[in-house]
Amino acid sequence: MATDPDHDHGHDNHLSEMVLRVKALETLLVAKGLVDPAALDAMIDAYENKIGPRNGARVVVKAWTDPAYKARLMEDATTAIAELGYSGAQGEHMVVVENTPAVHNLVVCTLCSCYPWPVLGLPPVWYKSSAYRSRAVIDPRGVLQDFGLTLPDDVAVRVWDSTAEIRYLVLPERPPGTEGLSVEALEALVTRDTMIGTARVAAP
Amino acid sequence: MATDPDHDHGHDNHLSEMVLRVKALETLLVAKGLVDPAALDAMIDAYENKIGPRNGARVVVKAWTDPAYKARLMEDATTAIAELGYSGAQGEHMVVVENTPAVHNLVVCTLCSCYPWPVLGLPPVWYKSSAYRSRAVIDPRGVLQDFGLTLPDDVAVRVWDSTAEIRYLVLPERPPGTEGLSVEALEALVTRDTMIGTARVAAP
Amino acid sequence: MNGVHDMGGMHGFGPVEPEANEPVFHAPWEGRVLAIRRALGAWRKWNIDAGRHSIETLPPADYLRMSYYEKWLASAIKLALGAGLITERELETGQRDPSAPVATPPLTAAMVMPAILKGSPTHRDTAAKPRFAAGQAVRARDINPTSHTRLPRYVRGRRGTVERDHGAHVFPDSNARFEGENPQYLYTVRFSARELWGESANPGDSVHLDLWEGYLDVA
Amino acid sequence: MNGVHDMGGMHGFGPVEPEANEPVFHAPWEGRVLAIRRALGAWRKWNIDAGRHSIETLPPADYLRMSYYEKWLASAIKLALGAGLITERELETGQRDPSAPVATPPLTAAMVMPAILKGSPTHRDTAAKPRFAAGQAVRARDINPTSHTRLPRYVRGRRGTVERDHGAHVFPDSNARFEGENPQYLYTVRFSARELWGESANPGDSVHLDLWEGYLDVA
Repeated sequence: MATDPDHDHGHDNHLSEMVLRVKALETLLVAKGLVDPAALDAMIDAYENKIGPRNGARVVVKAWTDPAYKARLMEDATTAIAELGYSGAQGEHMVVVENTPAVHNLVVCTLCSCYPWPVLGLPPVWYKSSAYRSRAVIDPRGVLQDFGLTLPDDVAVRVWDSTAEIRYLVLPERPPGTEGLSVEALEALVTRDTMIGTARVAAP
Repeated sequence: MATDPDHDHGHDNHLSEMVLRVKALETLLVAKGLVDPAALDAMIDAYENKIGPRNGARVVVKAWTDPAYKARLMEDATTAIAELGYSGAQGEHMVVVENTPAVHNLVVCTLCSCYPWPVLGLPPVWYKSSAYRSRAVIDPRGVLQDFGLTLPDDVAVRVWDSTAEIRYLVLPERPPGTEGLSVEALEALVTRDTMIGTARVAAP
Repeated sequence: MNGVHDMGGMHGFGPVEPEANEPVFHAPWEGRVLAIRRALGAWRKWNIDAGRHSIETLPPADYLRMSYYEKWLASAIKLALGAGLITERELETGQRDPSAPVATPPLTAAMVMPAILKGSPTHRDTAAKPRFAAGQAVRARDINPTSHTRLPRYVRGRRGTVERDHGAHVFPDSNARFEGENPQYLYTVRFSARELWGESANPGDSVHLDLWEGYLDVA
Repeated sequence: MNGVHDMGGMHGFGPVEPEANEPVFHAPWEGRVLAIRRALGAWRKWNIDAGRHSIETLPPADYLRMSYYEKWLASAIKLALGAGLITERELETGQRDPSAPVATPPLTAAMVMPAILKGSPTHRDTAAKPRFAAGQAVRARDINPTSHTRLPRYVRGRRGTVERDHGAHVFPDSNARFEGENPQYLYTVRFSARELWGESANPGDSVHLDLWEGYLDVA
């Protein structure tokens, strides 16, 4: 009874209402010639099908497997990532931060939900949640435990709060026992969360 | 459309729901012998009819008209206020702060809504509002302007944030031209807001 | 805890809106909630600090949305459930569990005014000597407890001056957790508005808080 | 502004709850909202900083209650109304004001991927010299602007070390108010967790923020 008792049984109504409100707005904007519905379709297609964490995984695996690329990536991530065809909106200025046995990096945006879209796509709900945004800077180790990751005290945690237009990608550690794997097999190991810093890459 | 569109037309339903929820809880608590409904009536009667800002006004006017009382009040407000019969819950430890031509005092509780109940009764909605609690400490002069009171820069504003169990009563300035007034007429000038610090006592 | 209740210094809540001729209660249920919560308090199953903490730990969006007495209702229910005065099942059904004994209310109508006039003073005698004295420069500590505290975020790390020693008072941080009253000296500390808010504040203005000794360091 | 959006360091929001196999959108309307807000942005009536500020200035209880895309919808409407792209009357009726001309959308389907890949870089060339250099100790300023800022409260007044100079970037505080890009040097500044949160923080941990020159003083 502490929370609004209407919340649960009102949820479906609320969702149908959002559908109606968005539809009404889109209809108005199209009637006024302000937006092109085909452009909306193309935008949705881009983020549903073209831009997502597989892009970031390619960057990571190339850095793991190509020392010259890794050097370029650490020196100027924006340019090195663009070599692979990823660039633009919400990734105009990229920085890659590297995990090592002594350092673990974690990316957050406390003020809104800034996130490196060209390499990771749109952020997951938890990344945009008040819980993550509030706690990542004051209790990063507690947040990592919510993901099942307990770090020893002597591993330094570096939290990157994306307060400007610099976007951060974590370069996770390559796990042992992956020497013989193909690029494709390596890329499959690199999940979205390993590039935000809420997970480590698991050995295959 | 920025706020919940259900809010307005749901308001009456929401109120009737609160009536039902409170009634249901009271019924349960009475059935369990946890509360005595007559005690609830007496509590409500106390704060509706016995304890309110007329108490504080008596303190203020006595301080204006009786220098010895004022001295006791400024030295030990809890005891001096108890002389008039006001004491107890949410006023166990009282401090009086005096407005002068050079100093204006303003009382707030940023963490909840602490307020000197024995002398002022229950706090008004605005005192408990997020707007007041948030702004009184960072922008007291702006808050005073919301009440129509503009203070010159050379009047120092002292804000009292009631973070412990000390409760604050503002002793407002006695306005000029009130020398011949009766105690009753003086008390009528002393509004609740003048004892919180969001108003000055107006001349009659 | 650094909760949404700790709102000193926040922007965005709009103007303060005084209401002309405001009634004590805007609806009878508000008075019932006030009275119920205080009458339940007479069972002494919790203290004022635990009561405040029960409100602070409401979901933040609810905290901001609910009215004062809605929060009191939610808190009364949380506290009564937590203390075992009522059960979830009783709350759902509205019916007393027939296997539970019927109690006798500790607060009767005749006791209400005496109880109000007596209150619950928090001053405690102590043999300890105060660490600070009026006029002394202090700095509010940089602590971020996850449980109840009465040290607002906006003064942490800030330098102020002790104005007054109130003697020892019940320490809310431990009392809220039912870990004892742990009385500590309580001081009124003056912070200049510029120390708190920077150069744009009026140089003569100040904010005064009552802070326990454990919240303070020598500046 | 010291808004509820500035939530770094707050408690009370519960655990982080990852979702297995999370879809890009949880319902088709979310994708429409994303696309609508960005397609309206192609009119260049506002900039990213004004867009963020339109979300920050939602009523705080709504901000905490609404989902991300609900906030985006509310913000798209606020921005479109504020820029005069649509009127309150049109929004209420859902009908185009017949006296208004029908426009031509600036963003077509063919332009979407090129626009995404191009983005909107905020780096600007400047003849100015940077005030700070890597390795230098700085202190975040004690400012409390009531309008948009990207200096979170939790670092204000705190001492850090410049790690990296990113050159000059558009300054959000002025850009959000449509008062010009006013490019300033942007630096990554490292703050030790203990400097921010006190002695209970892990001594090796740190928080790194990208802060404009105007947010910083020499320590």
